[in-house]
Amino acid sequence: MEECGDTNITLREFGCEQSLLSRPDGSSSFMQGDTSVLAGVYGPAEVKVSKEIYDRATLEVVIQPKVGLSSVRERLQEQSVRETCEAALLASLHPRSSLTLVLQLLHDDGSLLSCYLNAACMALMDAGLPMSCLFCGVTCAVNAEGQIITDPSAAQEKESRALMTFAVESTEHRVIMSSTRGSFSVHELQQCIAVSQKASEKIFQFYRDSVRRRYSKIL
Amino acid sequence: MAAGFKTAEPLEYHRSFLKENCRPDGRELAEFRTTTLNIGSISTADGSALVKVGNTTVICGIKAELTNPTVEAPSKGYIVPNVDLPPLCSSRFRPGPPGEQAQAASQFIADVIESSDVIQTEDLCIERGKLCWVLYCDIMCLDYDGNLLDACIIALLAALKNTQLPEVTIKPEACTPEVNLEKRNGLLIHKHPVGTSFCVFDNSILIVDPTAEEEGLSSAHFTVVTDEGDRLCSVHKPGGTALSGEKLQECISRATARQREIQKLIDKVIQSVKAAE
Amino acid sequence: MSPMKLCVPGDKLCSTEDCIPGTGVYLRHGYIYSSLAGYVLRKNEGEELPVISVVRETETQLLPDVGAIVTCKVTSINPRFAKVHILYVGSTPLKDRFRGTIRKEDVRATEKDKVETYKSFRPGDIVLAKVISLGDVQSNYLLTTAENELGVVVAHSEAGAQMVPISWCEMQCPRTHAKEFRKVARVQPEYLQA
Amino acid sequence: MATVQVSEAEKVYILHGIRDDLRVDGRSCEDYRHMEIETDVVSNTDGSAKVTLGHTVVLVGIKAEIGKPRPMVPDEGYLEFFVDCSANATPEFEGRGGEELGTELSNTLYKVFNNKRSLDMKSLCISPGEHCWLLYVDVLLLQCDGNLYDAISIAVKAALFNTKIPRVHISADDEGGKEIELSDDPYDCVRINVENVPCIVTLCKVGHRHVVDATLQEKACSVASLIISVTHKGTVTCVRKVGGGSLDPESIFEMTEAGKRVGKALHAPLMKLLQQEESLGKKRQKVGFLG
Amino acid sequence: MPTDNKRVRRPEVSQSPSVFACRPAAVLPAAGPRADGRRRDQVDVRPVFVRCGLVSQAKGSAYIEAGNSKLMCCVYGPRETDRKDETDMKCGRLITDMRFAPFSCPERGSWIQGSEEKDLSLMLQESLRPAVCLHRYPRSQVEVNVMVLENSGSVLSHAITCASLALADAGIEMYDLVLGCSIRQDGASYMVDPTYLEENGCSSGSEDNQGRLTVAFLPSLNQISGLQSDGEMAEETLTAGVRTCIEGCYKLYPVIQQALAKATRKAAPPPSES
Amino acid sequence: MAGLELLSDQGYRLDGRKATELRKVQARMGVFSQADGSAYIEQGNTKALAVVYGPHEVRGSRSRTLHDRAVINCQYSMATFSTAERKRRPHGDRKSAEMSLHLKQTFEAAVMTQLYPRSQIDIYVKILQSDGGNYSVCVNAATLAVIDAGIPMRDYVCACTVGFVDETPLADLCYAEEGGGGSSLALALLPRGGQIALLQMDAMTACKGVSKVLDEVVRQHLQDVSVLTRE
Repeated sequence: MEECGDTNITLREFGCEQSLLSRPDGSSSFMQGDTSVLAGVYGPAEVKVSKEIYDRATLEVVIQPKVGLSSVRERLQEQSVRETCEAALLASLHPRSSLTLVLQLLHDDGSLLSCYLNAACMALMDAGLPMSCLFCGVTCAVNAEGQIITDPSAAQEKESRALMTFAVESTEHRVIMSSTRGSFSVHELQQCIAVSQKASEKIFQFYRDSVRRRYSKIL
Repeated sequence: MAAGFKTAEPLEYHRSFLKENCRPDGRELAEFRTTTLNIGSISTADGSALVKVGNTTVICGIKAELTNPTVEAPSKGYIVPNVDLPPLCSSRFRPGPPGEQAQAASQFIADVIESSDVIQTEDLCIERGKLCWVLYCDIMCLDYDGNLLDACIIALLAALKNTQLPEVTIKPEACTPEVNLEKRNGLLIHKHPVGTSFCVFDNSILIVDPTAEEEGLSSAHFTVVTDEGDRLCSVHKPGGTALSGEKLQECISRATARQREIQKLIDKVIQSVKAAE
Repeated sequence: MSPMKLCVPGDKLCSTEDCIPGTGVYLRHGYIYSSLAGYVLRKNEGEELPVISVVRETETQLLPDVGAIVTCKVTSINPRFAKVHILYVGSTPLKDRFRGTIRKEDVRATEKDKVETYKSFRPGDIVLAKVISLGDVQSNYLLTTAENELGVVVAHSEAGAQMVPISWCEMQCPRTHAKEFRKVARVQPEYLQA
Repeated sequence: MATVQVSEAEKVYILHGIRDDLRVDGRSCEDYRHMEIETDVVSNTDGSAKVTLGHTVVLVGIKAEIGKPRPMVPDEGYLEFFVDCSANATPEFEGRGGEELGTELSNTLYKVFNNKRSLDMKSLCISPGEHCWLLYVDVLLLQCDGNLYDAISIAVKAALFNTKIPRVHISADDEGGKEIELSDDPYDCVRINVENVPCIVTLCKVGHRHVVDATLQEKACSVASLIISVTHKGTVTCVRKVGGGSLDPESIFEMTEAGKRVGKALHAPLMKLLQQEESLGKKRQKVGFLG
Repeated sequence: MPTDNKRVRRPEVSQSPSVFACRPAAVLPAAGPRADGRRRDQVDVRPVFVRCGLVSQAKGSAYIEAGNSKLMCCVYGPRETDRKDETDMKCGRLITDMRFAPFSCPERGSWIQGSEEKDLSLMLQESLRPAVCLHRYPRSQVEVNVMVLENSGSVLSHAITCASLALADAGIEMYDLVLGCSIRQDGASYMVDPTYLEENGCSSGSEDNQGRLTVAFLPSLNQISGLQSDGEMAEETLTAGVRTCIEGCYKLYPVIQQALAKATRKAAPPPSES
Repeated sequence: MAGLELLSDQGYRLDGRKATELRKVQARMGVFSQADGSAYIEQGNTKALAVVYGPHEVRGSRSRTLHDRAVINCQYSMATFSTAERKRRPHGDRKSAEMSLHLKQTFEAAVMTQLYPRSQIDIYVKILQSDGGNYSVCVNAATLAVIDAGIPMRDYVCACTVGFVDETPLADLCYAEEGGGGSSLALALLPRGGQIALLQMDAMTACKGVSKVLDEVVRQHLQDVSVLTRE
């Protein structure tokens, strides 16, 4: 995890597997280093009358922590993941229907929110839902000396001064979602965005490889 | 039939205004609604503040209670914020447990307090490992007309500056503390975080301080929290259409100007309250 | 007349001998009491006693009642009926949505049985309709569009542009010139200038 | 409350009957239905009573436990009320249906006993500030045919009369803490003085007259009803207007006066019956639901 | 308190500082003037500040301040009822919800509605129901939400007044306004519109005739729509108390009328002489 | 409770009964007038009250309606004062939900539901006093209530609990014996046809031939129960 000075940004070892669950319409498991999340997508299915929107699909995201009940923190993460997916999905192609995305946390070792986002994107792709663009999650930590570490582990996150997670879309690498913790300067923010945009190219390349690997087995 | 246009095709109605760089209530794109502040109105609370940003009204009451600190952080007190959206403030909220928006707001306020370290939790500790304060910051929206997060942060900050904690002395032999309700001293406020919320219309037009209607029609909304040292405490954009770097920079500069404005307003109101005493 | 008298609910206005009760008032023990906070209005309508009513400037019509013309947005359609949200009663916008249903047989007056709802309405259309009943325990308001002045007023084509009505049963998209079937309302003269 | 649908014609019929002081079941306006009271019906409790008022059946069980007194009144014990509207009464009460009515009834009971005179709370105190007797009064509503408040208040009074609290000895154990021993002899117990415990009278305003102990039909055609809880000396501990209608002040004063009169006249026969049942002691043949 | 995972985590147990404060329990002075200068045995209501139409989102709203008691009420509706049953067909339904803000009482309350608040909501509903013409709104419901911002005594009576003002401001048809008044009976003397201390303080004087009484009153129809009392009183004292409350309501009536008139005038100029 | 001698060497139990002796059973039908069917039963110190409403229209969600038979809806709840330790809530905890499910299954087997399509039968059971064998007392009370309501049943449903103390089976356990740590078996039987409606075993550790136990002891005692309740 060198600092951002030179061009190459190191990310932890990624692993992804698609349609591993039979019941959901689309599913994926995503590993970033030791952090791993399982995602399942159900839909487009029938929607409750109270939640029905006449010209769009209703997206609902449920985050299950590893142990115990989901608390207020998971609620904020659910809101971020839901609105990011809504930005990428073409919901108006399935009006008056419901999409449910369930994210089950298997192990948390830092960069949790970006792992949720990557798993969500892969699951939506696996479910064959129409999307205007792909998106990926990148987490940057600013440590005490001001260096920017991409995809930090839990230990690095704890001693970092600030932590930022961005969702970057695949067409023009612009920021869809940003969620931050700790205080930082404007310059550090712009630097982190630049680093994340560069890191997202690597992640999108990883997306293409894993999808190509999956379809190579079938063709 | 014009009134019909507003309810039948709200998005078209708003677009027609945005084309001329103004908004249905006559404001500029980058103009805030009038913000009024009233401090110390609730005598049963240790600190209270009422904020009105246009129609959006939020009241924050702080009650301090005594408890023993956790084992891992023996020298730290607690600060427990909570945002409540009662059915009173808008017809969209149903009675019952807090909905997703209320919970997300509570977590956002908790994150802002932690990241901006507006007060040090060490100041809340009375006796290391034995006794400390817990500040229950109960933020309640009385009239929901959009831009809830900004109003909550201003209300919380003003209420914290208005809080007076009673003096507590611990006699070595008697394990129970001795509370002197008359003699009270204030809280030490280190930083003054102020939030500025923006809304994006059709992925391009950026408006500040959105009303409930504009929030409903916008394709993305996000909040920037800055403190007096121009450091960013939070850049919270839950999603929606993407945003380019320059637009983000534009928003941050608007946010720092807003921070100055609000800090002046708070100090002015505190002076007038002190003068009145 | 003296400047308009203001009254609060419960004020005794006059006895039943000298006025006929209008809206916003109620009768009790031979006296007329006001039931609204507003201005007292005495109108002489021909008969010997003036009609007294209490008027509030804001919407007088709070609820869609039988026979009222309502403006609604179609939310979902299926072969048997179309579900709508009522936005307006007469000209007063409703703050809270009321749900309504237009049954297949209430869509138009002629050839009631050969009606296909997807050829009459599409979700998102703005429709003028009339309330025929408050509905029973399960269903909500029952509406009809079986008159020429009732039916679709605003509709968006597949391409998303606002369509222009060309006949009582067809509308055309200005951009793609595609024709779509709708039960079109013959627009009233006084609305034309809007 | 379980409401029953009554047609207009029936309402007019009941109204005219009451105007001539003759109700559907032949009672006059201030008569109670047939009432049966039996104490000590449930053995797991420290005191219990079953009251059958017409078709309304209520069972009250009281369990005494040692708890910490409330900080504001360190030298007094206290009562905890819980009303369980079981599904046995009507299918409406299944699941959480009966909770709303249950809360309303228990709140009224709290108000009725919220004064210094009804029960001598100080006698329930073991050692001020640390230990006191806490009486859990659990009301079980088994069948509901109107006039719940009266049946419940009479059942609570009978159950309190029947309550036997074991005598308590306090001895200081070695490190200065207080050691509490209960006497194991079942007959060595303290009884509660229920002399001042009030009884509730529900007066139901039908037309221009008020009626006591109204059945569900009479309640359906009543404008509003007044609950008044009266002690044997005639003092009033709780008054409450229930129901959707409004009453003019004169009829409220008339109803409170009638309520006081009926309530006062209720206590004497009740106490006599309880003492009589108590005096039978062992020979009493327990009936319960088998009778 | 079960861990409430819908709100930010809080320490398990915490005590209010007043528990450890060394001051005697509030004892009511037996005779002489009351703390805030008002006299006993006199219909001495606290000065009331009332405003209508404060909340933009609500159909009708009202805010009332009596001494330090601050309450706010909003009315929504008539709206569609979600729970449908046959009684809704003929007349509408009135739903009330009364809550205390956690910071409103000297002891911090919890967000979850306690049984005492449920009781007050029921009492409020029974007091307002006779005054509202519900038959005008078939198949729909009118929601009245009251929030107590600061509790400094006789909260229920001011909630009733504030709620009926909000209903009138919302344009809901009513037979009459509803005014609330409460008294605290202390031995032979009584205190009208008691403050928090006077309401909850235990009396030092004689033991009997201790109690509290709240009356909801329809001034122009001269009807009592709500009545609630607890504590122990003789029947004569109770009836005298009810008469005093009615007098208190009449004293309050002009202020309420004037506030409502001002709000209506501000809302719109009188209609032209059509 | 190791100290307590559950079975004395002369073969007598705590309350003086022999190993295969039932507790004193007293029952009465038609206790309440408002319900369609009601019954009260006392087995020793365990007292239960059962009420039946129906068959009537399905309340609540229409989706539960079965086109070919009636829906059995049961609710088991215990009075808060029924056990020595006061229960905070009468029903809604896991134990009472499980009991309600067992009652529902038992009576779906016994009641001829196909005679009442698209309708609902409510069976509510309330334990007034609990001294062991709650499940079997509930079943017996509910059977009497269903009979009182005039709803046709294939056969009486009688239930009994059996416990084991070092190999000797004890019929109709009381609270002390139930807590005694031995294994216990609850059986709901349709005696005439000999079919088993519900069998529930817990902590069945060292138990040789379950069928031996069933044939020899339980069947014989259930005949007594059905004889008693016929009058």
